[in-house]
Amino acid sequence: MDFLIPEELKQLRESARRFVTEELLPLEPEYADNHDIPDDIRARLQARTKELGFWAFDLPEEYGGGGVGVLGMCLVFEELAQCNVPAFRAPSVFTPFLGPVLFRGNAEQKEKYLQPVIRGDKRTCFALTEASGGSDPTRMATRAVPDGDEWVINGSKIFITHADKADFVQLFARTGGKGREGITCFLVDKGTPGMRLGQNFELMSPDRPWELVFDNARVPAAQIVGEVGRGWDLAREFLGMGRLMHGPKAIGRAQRALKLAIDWANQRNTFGAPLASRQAIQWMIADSEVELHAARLMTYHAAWKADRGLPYHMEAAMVKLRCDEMMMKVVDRAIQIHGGMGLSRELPLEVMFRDARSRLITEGSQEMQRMIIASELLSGRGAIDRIGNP
Amino acid sequence: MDFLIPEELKQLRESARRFVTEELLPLEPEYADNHDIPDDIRARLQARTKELGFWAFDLPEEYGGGGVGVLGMCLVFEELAQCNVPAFRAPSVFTPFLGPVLFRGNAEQKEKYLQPVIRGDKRTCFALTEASGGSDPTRMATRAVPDGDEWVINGSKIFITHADKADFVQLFARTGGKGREGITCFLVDKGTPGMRLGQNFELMSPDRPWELVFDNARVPAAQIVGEVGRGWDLAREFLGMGRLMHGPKAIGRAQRALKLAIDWANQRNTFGAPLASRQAIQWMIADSEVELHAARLMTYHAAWKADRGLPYHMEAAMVKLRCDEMMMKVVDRAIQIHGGMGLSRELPLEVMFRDARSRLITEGSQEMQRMIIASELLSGRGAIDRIGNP
Amino acid sequence: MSEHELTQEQRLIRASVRAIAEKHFKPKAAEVDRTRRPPVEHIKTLAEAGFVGVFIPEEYGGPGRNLLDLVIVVEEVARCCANTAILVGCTDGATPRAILHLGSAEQKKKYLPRIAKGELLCAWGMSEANAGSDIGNIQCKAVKDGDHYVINGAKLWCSGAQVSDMFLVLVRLDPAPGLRGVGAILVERGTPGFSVGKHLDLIGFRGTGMAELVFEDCRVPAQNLMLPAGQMGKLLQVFNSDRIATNPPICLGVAQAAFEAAVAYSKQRVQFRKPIAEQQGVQWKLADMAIDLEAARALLYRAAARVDAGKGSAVDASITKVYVNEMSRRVTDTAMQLHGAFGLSEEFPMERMFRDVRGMSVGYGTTEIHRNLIGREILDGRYSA
Amino acid sequence: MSEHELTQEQRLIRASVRAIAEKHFKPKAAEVDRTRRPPVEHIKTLAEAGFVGVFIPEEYGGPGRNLLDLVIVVEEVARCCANTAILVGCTDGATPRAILHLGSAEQKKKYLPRIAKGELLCAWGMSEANAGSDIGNIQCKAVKDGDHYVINGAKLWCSGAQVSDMFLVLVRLDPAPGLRGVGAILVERGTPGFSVGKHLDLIGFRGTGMAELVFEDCRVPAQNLMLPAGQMGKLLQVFNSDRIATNPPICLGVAQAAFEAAVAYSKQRVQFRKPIAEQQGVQWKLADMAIDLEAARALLYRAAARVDAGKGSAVDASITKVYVNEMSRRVTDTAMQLHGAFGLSEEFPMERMFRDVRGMSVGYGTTEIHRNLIGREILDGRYSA
Repeated sequence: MDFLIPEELKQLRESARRFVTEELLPLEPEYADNHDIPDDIRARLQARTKELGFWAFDLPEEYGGGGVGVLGMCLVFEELAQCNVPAFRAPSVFTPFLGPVLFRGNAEQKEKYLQPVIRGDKRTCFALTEASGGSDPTRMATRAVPDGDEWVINGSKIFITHADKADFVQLFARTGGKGREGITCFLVDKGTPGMRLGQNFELMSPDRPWELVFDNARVPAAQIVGEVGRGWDLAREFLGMGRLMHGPKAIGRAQRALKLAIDWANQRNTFGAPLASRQAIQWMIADSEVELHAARLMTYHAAWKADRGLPYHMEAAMVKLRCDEMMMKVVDRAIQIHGGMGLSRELPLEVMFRDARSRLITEGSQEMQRMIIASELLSGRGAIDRIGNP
Repeated sequence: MDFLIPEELKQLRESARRFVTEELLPLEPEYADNHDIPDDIRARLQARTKELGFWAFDLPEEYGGGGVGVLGMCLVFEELAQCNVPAFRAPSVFTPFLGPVLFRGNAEQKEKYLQPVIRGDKRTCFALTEASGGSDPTRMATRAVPDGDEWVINGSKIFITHADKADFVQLFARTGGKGREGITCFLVDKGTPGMRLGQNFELMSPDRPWELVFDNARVPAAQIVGEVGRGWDLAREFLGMGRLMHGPKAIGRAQRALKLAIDWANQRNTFGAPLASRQAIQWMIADSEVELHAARLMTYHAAWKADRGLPYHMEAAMVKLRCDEMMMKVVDRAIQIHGGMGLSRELPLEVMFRDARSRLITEGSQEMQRMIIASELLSGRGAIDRIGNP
Repeated sequence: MSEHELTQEQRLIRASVRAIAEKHFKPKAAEVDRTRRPPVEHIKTLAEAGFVGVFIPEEYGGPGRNLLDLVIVVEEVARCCANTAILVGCTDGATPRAILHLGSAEQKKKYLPRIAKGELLCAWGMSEANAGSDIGNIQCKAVKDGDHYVINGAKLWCSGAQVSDMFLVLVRLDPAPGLRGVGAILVERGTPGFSVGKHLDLIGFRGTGMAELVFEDCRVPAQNLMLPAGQMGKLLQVFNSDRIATNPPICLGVAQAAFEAAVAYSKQRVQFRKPIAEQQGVQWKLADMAIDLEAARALLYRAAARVDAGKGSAVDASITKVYVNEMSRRVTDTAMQLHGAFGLSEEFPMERMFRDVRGMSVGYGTTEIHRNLIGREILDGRYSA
Repeated sequence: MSEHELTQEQRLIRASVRAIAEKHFKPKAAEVDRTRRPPVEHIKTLAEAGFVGVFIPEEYGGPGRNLLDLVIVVEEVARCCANTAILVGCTDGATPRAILHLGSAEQKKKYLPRIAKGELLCAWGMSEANAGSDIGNIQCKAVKDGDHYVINGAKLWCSGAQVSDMFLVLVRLDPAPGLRGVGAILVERGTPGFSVGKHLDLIGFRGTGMAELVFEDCRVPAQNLMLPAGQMGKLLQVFNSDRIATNPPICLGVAQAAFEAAVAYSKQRVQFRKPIAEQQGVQWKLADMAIDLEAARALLYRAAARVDAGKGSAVDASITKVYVNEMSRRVTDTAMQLHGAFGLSEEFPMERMFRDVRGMSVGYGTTEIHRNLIGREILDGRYSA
């Protein structure tokens, strides 16, 4: 057992930290409450990360990426998440963060879709959730029916982040029976007749996701990723990695909030003494640190499993559940320690708070994670004594 | 970073598990609620562990121990703690668990005190706490005054586990000014005139600690461990390791409680359906698993630091704080899932519950741990970003 | 003490019971717990002062007080000795209430006056190994045989069993499955075939003579039948008001005592050169206890007053039970924590208080079962906050 | 709804205000939040129906209602629009109350009738950058100059500032340090040297016209002085009863609305082939919300009734504020969670409710400051649960 972070990853983290301080924090006052940064600023930042050799640092080397693996990605995302810019869900300035689906395509699909995304020339979005279904695949109602060499798609998807900017959509639709085995993944190009943007959702967090409507949209059979009826496996893989990445994002935000709280407690005087001298304030800070520490360990452990190619389904659920709750509590305590100032939109805490609250629901609610964990345990699949016993 | 447990430690854990199942669990119905096991049974068990090569497995090899280090100790203690026998605080059947103080003595002291304890021929106890002081060294009132080649000790110590069975006492007394620097550690033999057992405390847990009274007890200067006035460093070292060991003990107990809860939930039918099918029961189980998982990671991380000789003062405080709270919650939920049966003294849960509650106070209350953590953070000594950055 | 809302008479009740409890019960509370001896003499003491069978109407020799009065009595007794307070259930709990509301004229005349004098203690036999709150699963059977019923089976967790003279036993009278086949019958101590089993040692309330009841071909006269099969709803109604009468005020009284002890201790205990009461974290803990106690008392007194006004409901009882139970767990826990290692010691009452209230969240229907009930009422539109 | 304990008239008040709020306020609540426009016309609507200046005695043109009546009004308004409910503070909150209790005969005659008609809105200028609850640290200064006072300084977090006509400003009148040098003075909008600064955009209550107040050599007639230095205790007393009048009922009303929405939604939302309301975990969440709401309402109504009976106290106000604040955070949080992603959407009111109550735990004294106060009262023996 060894908890040392390899030297090269520490250097990567250090560089990311510097980039955040120099390039991103100055943008915060203007863009913290935006769901995205303007295109010209993103272009400038991307040029800079490419110049520094950051771009696509997490992707496999065979695709031109830095190949640092999941743990390396966690370390960089922790740094990025300390800043409220860009928003959690915005296409990152460090990497396209495109998820595993496109890597499962055939050579032609990789050429046409994966590579341009990696280069930063194209953008994509992930369309799974539906109004009636949430995370429940058995209720997916968007349907694709074969018609000659094409498939005809009807239905709608909601809460699709950046659907407006995507050059193509990773779409999941029902092509067969009721269960998980009836779902297929399609790549649908922007401009495909019959596909259009629907409602734009205003959320508590700065996210502004879209509805995507399919009205007899026709897609060639060649646009199917993997096999017909095996789409749910792809979706599940995407969701698992997404859950794991809730860890570093929550950790980064919480770490900054705790730092702000500590600084404020040391500097703010009330009734003739610094807040830091009050026992109950000290306890709030201690509890935050302990929760942050545990969350970080859970995240690194799950990342390590992913890097070794071990199953991390249950660990990802645990990471999402606990890290997001940790972030909520740490940010909330930081606000409380700041008093009225904590509520003000002049400080970064207020938007962090709305973000934190949102993340208890998005990408699989806390309740969904509990269901996953409990089902592993009650069925005996997930052993209790798991660490070091992969 | 690597979360794999080395093969030899896994084998050690496996053997410990077998020993617990075969030798200790059968004793539970009779001795679970006792503060100790009878001398003859301990002698038999010690003989067995010596035969199996377990005895003193954690101690350095130069002292005839197994030298498995702190992580190895954690793994074995997790197994041991799954059984309510012997009690948490009872001299163990696997190792004397004597703490670091005696290793800091001179050659003569090691010969006379350390070696017999390691062989299992002598027993010792640790006398620090006082009625007015608790964990606060500045309030220590037991005083030792030099008189020629001897020191004359007056005062009293409370909550001293197994003071009745100890062949000698590791005693801390004030020999100088008010602060931490005025404290010295003495080894006081049983039968020293002026030292006597006082009150025997009945606690909620099966512990039955003693008061130790010193009334002009005279101790030769040669009985001082280390230097005069440097005793607090020794005490602190002892306390730190003791706090860290709260981790595996809590984990072992909680793991068994969770296992019992899962089995019961699967088997118990109410209103025509197994408890396991109820969503709220599932959530209780999921939360328990997540907390257990995080507690284990925190413990292994702290053990790893200790094994590398890195400071683990703050980590030990975090381990004690969080693992004990985890145990309390997990055992409590297990009881709740069992309903009336959970309260019954026929099941092991009831004594685990009383143990769990006690441990939120003993060996430094939760509040004390929060104080330690907060003071590290507010002073800037404890950086927030700590993992992998020793 | 929320005295403003109480009548002059209720304040007098509180003061009288408190004086009795302080003098007679408190000094023996630790011993009762340790020796497992039900302090049945405390019931006599209360009876002499007129504080047992409090709900029994004057025509049957009781004072005919309302539920809020009783809540105050139980709270004050529990403040000094939770075990005694649980035994008060033998004169003012579910069984005596069932006799008043569901008993025959003869049963009422025969039993109630003796209960009011503290001469007849009654226990409630409901739970079985496989039937806790799931009463429909009761297996203990009573079969009609001429002018008798023959009972076979066993009951668990029967509070006051070792000192009670009479038992209201829930039995399966009819092969009809579920609740429809269950009724209730009175069994007197000493009836051949009926025995009170071994003491059941639980985490708390160890001085309540809790035991198993065993029935082996036990023959009981047919007129002892109190409730035929198919009418359990009536009994549950009695039980619902009882849920307010005993379990929550016990928790409230114990929590009150724990709070008072914590305040006193933290003013006196010195750490780092000042009383711990000077530390903000300790003050917040005390404040949280006070807030919790106030909310619990407001709920409980309101719920009792509603029953007295004929406006009681099952959901109100459930809400009150859950909140007061969990409040008492939090408050005794914090009080113990503030006492440090002394809180764990049997010399201080903290650890006993903590153990006693732990069981109250399981007994009288687990808090989980009550959450189920509240949830159902909300969803069926029968209740809206 | 705890209707049993209310009078016929109070039930009527509730029904009337609810009808008005449902019809006029609820449809605009989302827009008010989004546009940051204080819905001052809602105060007119309430005034027409006789529901502003509720506490003002008949001799000054008000209905002279008691505090519990007002609590019900505020709760019902907040159930539909929290921003409107906060604006009710401009006619029924701390400043109008201070005028009634501490104003000169002339001030009462001049202002109260206009307040009762909803024609004069009043705001409260207390907080500064370095003085939140620590009033003794107030820096904003008023210096006597002939028959005027000259005010210099600034005030933060002033609710209703953008729509109010008059401001009660806490100022340092005397160089004496701490609380002893602080007093209060009335400043009318339009007074030269006084300006209402930029809108302060907070996490919640964005439609209350919250702003900074800036005083630059602002000259105010000496008769506007309401409270000379050294008498802050009197003002704090007014403020304590106000703590019950506005902040807690706003939280209660919002939580009630969130609960109702959650019940409706969980009966309708289908997941895994059945309404989520059929899942035990969801039912327990609903049950917990109900328990929490009941305890909060019991505490708040009791506290208001105590004030009405002349038995109010600062500690009672603090206990009520802390409990109701934190209840509303828990309840709106759970309600939002039950709505899934829709809970986050601005199309549903859940996220606004969650944001609005978050600030209520900080405003009107943080829950932490109130815990300090409760702790002190306990330790000084002035209060015992």
